[in-house]
Amino acid sequence: GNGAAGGAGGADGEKKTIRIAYQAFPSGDLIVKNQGLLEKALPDYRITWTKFDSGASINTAFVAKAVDIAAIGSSPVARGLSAPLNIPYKVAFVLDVAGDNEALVARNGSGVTDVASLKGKKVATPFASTAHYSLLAALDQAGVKENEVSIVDLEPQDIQAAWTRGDLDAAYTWLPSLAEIKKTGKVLISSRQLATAGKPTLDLGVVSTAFIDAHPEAVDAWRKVEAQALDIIAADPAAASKAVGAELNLSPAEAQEQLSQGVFLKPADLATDEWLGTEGKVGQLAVNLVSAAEFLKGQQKIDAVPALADVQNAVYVKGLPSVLG
Amino acid sequence: MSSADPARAAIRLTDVEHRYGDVTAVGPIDLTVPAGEFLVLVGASGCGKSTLLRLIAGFEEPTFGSVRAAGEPPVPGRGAGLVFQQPRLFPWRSVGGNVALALKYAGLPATPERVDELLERVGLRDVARRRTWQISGGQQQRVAIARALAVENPLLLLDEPFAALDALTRERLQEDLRRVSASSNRTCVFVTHSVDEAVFLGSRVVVLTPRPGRIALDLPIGLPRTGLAPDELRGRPEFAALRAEIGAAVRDRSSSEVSA
Amino acid sequence: MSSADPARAAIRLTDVEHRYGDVTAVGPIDLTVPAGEFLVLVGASGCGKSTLLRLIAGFEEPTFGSVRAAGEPPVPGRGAGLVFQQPRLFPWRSVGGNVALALKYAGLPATPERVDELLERVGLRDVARRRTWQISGGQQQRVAIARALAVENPLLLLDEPFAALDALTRERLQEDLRRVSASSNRTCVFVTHSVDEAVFLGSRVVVLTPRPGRIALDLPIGLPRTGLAPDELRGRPEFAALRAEIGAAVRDRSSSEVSA
Amino acid sequence: MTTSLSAPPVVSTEPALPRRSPLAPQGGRRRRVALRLLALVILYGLWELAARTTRNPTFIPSPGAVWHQLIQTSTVHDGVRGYSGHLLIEHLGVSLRRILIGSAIGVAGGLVLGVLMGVVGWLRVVTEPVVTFVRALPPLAYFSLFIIWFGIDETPKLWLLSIAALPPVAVATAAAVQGAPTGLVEAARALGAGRWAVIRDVTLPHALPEIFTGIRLAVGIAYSSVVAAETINGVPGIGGMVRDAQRYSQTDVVVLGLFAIGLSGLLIDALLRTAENRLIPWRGRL
Amino acid sequence: MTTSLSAPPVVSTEPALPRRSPLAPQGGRRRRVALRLLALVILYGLWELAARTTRNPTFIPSPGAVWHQLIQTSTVHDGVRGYSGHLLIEHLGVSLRRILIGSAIGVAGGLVLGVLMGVVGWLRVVTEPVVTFVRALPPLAYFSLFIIWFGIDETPKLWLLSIAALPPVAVATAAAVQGAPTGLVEAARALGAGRWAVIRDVTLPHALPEIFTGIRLAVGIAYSSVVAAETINGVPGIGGMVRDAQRYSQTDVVVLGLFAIGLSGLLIDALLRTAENRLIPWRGRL
Ligand SMILES: Nc1ncnc2c1ncn2[C@@H]1O[C@H](COP(=O)(O)OP(=O)(O)OP(=O)(O)O)[C@@H](O)[C@H]1O
Ligand SMILES: Nc1ncnc2c1ncn2[C@@H]1O[C@H](COP(=O)(O)OP(=O)(O)OP(=O)(O)O)[C@@H](O)[C@H]1O
Ligand SMILES: [Mg+2]
Ligand SMILES: [Mg+2]
Repeated sequence: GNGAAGGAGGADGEKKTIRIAYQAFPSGDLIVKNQGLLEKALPDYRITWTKFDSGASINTAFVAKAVDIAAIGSSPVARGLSAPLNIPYKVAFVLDVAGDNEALVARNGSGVTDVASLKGKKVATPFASTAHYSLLAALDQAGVKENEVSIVDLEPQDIQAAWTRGDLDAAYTWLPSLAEIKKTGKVLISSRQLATAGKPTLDLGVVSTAFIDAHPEAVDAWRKVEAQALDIIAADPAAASKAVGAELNLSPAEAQEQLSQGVFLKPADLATDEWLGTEGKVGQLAVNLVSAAEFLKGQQKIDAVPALADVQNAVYVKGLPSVLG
Repeated sequence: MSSADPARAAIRLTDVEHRYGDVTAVGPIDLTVPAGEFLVLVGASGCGKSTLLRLIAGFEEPTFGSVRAAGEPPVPGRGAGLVFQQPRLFPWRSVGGNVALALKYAGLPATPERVDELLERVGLRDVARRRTWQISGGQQQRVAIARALAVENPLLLLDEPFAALDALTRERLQEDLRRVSASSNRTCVFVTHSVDEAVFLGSRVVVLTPRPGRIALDLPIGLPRTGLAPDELRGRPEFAALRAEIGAAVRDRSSSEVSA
Repeated sequence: MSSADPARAAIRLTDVEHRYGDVTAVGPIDLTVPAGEFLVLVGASGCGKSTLLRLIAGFEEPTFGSVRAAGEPPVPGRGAGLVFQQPRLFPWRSVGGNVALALKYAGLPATPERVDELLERVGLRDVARRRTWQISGGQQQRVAIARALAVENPLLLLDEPFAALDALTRERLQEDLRRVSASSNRTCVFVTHSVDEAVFLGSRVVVLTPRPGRIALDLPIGLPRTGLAPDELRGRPEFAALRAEIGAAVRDRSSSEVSA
Repeated sequence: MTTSLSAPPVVSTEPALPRRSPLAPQGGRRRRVALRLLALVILYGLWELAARTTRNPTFIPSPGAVWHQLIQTSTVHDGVRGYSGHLLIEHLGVSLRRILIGSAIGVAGGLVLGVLMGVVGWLRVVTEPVVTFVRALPPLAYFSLFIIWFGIDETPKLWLLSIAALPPVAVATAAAVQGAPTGLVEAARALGAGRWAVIRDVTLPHALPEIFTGIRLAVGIAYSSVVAAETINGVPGIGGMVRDAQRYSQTDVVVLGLFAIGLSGLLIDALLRTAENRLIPWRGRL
Repeated sequence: MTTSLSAPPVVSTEPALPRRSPLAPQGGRRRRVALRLLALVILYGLWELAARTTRNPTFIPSPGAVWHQLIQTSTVHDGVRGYSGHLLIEHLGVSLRRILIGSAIGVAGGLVLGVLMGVVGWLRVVTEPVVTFVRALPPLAYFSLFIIWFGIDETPKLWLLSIAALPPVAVATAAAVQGAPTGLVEAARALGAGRWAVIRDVTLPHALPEIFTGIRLAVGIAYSSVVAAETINGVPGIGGMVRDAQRYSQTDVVVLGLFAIGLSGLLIDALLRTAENRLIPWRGRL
């Protein structure tokens, strides 16, 4: 195939290339793209941005050796690191942590008041997404068995449609459909709460191992601009929402609203033990990914849970924390 | 124009001309066929005989002039049966099924007996269950005739129906047709290239000029319609004379070898 | 069996019988046609004339017996031209295009002049650019003849080619065909229902019995092939005698009105 | 002068020559089966080879892995029933039901629409652009509307499949009806057939081969739309199963699902072809 | 006895009767345009009504909103170029290119395959089940395989569209080729045509109407597959645009995209129909 022919990072082309996969969720990644931060930082590189609409397809693209760096949810990363995929990539950045922008909402009039009362009700979520993971975690937390609820696979926009008709009792989804259904529903639990309870869902930046080996300096530059984007979100919300809005075809105000509901770490936090950790000690993120893999194994979606050591090996902490500053 | 006509003619063509694009096929022609007449049309290949039949049957509108059948503008399938020059059998129906369909359209019961009877009449036995391509060319043409005979219309138009038949079969069918027309007072218009057939069958023979077909000769046949055996009829001296006259008219093309 | 044959016959049928399913259409028949002969086949509708031509052309395999054309099992399109009973024109080509196609298959230059010449020969002028459904039935048949004449095969098979033609056109084409066969030493097999035509054209006439077609009469025609004008020929007393003999054989069906 | 009037039919001593028609399929049933088996074996060999050389089960799962998944998804093991709580056969059954109902509605609708479009002038003028417009629309784009209108259960799936199946039949029927042979239409009218009798007895029989082509295409398209239809609440359902497996990169299950879909599609098509051959003995005889 | 040999052609005083053929489309160009305009106005009215009664722009956006989006996506405003950085016309252009290339490949392949399947007996025995199998497979299910094999750029999209476009042409062609009229095939062979000459001069011309139906269906299917093909790396592209808009419930953009797809599909189909009418003057004359 022609896509894979470029090899990892086009190591010996006359102009080195970086192929970045991004997704349409509000994050610093979009600011990096919109403001051309990486292009400025690496003028010698040809950088291509490709939009994907699911972690699964990004995993496929990695398998096809068609991308080098990607923005991807923690759930697909756990899959990618497990057998049978065993994708050779490493987690090098935490783009955001799901907060109030992903939540479980019960429809007014459904009689559902808390997670436990979902028994026998119809709950929708996009399967194989972070929201799916969070929903099952929330049910588990409340002591509800998975087969006691009827879980329906729907894309976010379809959740909104079915919701309006009254076909659903509850749904675990994200913005913007979350905002719509919240108008006629009650939030039972959000990903922010689950994160504090030890079941965080994250959007990660991953880099293929081959690319790390070939262009470590480019990875450093990329991490730097991503950190810079996090700073912009924190320090200059207006600029951040303008950039994100332009990428998502939203007005700055809408973008601002969406950004405000996510959790964006400070660059310095990334290198703490709670997340990536440091060169000496890989952080809790690895444990979190293993637990996500265990969950998938329970769902019979992967063959085996990877060893913690292997997952720690797949967290790229070289140069942390200094490289972010 | 024809409602005031006392003797409502079976067919009345007034100044009829028909063109296909810039090809004038027939006309101008004036022709009145009283009810009960057996009109035979003779003329060179391509002179417009089929076109004339199609005009009378209502399948074509005349470019100029007017065509009336029983005083009305003709409508296909109403009041006139037509045997086309090609058999035009429906391949998705068996031979018998083709005849049955005609009976159905005529509102008659389409029983196998009735179908067999009609097929028998055109000399076809035991072919009712064959497919249409499993019979010979002449047999196909006879099925088409049987189909048209199924419907008992006051007007019967036949376009070279016996062209693919051997002498014996042909004579049998000629006699049958002669009997039918004489007994049921139907009007027939019959196209043929055989002058012998024209004289034998017709109560009137019209010879057309080459394209554009106009009337070159309009000849009443004075021979008795009933009573005589076919061979007797053919033996009559008038028969030979009429044959000669018509034959000469058909052969005389010098008159109008002009193209329209 | 035929390679040892000294006088390689143009056509040799040995004990040929042909069945369609359980319908025996022809046979058994033994027939040898020497090169250069003009054989006319006559017989009742449905007696198997077309089947016989198809066997000779190689479109059918005999159920029993063997068919040889120029000593070989016949292969369609090789060595034999065939005019089918139906015109079978290609509607996606103009009239001229149909003739041009035949020239192309024969490996001849398909120039408009050559096409027009062939059409002219069958009495069709100015129709080369028409579509095949824009000409009359008789004209279609003549295009099919022109198409077959384009290819100069040693063997020419014609299935009722003049059935839809008026007397004058028919006579012209008859004369043309007679001239062609006499001058080029082609072998012709010609099917017709007209006894007059059979005697005029044939150097030999074979009358078939009704189905299954067997040889009822095999008559050499002793009339001179060249030198005489058509009318003179028709005026000869032998002509009338031959006509009568063949006519009688065609009409005599009592012999084998059994079904196979 | 009769040459061989009473000669008995003698069986030719020469071997019967094979028919030389270049268009006739050669060989009999045995030969056909043998050819297909051979092709199957070759395909299997290629697959095995490809699986072994790539050595990446997400790229090309080995036949063994797919076979293993067939066993897994068809049995209750470790207390888990098949895949996503349903056996393979259940997934397939549910989807087949949807496909059959959807195609049936689509084919019926397409037939009616096609005949009307082919026959009624003003209707064609209006409906044809609408049909062309609609058949260009991607189901994935308008599927959300169906949810709004029909909910998330069977109805929107059946609608999607029907709408996918309708155009081939409608377009093929309309085209075939417009191409009805003038000669035979006139023949029927000359016999006194009315407008609808002509349609019933000439136009439709003549269009039958093309209609069958349309139907076969329609069923195929309904099949290939089953994953799209089952993006919504699609479990149980073979499309839902494939989708799920895809998202977890379980390529062996995906391939298994593809086989289940393809093979059942093959079966239905074979039935349709048999019906076609029965109903259209006159093919090629017009 | 000649009745009216030299009478000049007289124009009938009666008004020319309309042709009574029930199958002829009535009325001329003006009438057709008027009918279509009427239908358009009615459809527009229905839409406006539906939009006003539901009052939910995410379900049914008003015509005004869609019009507004047309302006927005076709211009550079606030420094943003169209939608997702590309003007509507660019999205459409990119997709049209894909559709046209994909359909062209699919149609060409389908033609070759169809003719071979219709003509070569043993090839049909082997290929037909394969084609039937493949056309039952849902593109959404095997698209990820394409990504793995062909990467994420144009190639997998073109493959998807080609494979979607191939079956209608292949199936229609094979069916039509098998139905070639025996009489005309024999006529060609009697004139000395070889096997391929028969195919070129009889089989294919005869199959042309059905092939055209197949092509029209193929292009329609390629169109309706554009969203599926553009799920990955689909921007610029009208399918990618629609999908993006869908995720953010920008229903007005979705509807705009649907219009762009449907209308350009209508245009291409009109071109195909014109070509068809030109190339097949003998329709109905067999
Ligand atoms: N659709 C058409 N377009 C142009 N010319 C046509 C069309 N149909 C027929 N013609 C021409 O009109 C003339 C009359 O045709 P018609 O079929 O009526 O002849 P005909 O007398 O029946 O001939 P035949 O005895 O050969 O059947 C012919 O010269 C023919 O070429
Ligand atoms: N495919 C078939 N299946 C069964 N019977 C057939 C088939 N084709 C022809 N026949 C029968 O075989 C006999 C011979 O047919 P053939 O066409 O050779 O007759 P023919 O002598 O040419 O007749 P015509 O003068 O009417 O053209 C006929 O009785 C016909 O019904
Ligand atoms: Mg005629
Ligand atoms: Mg015959």
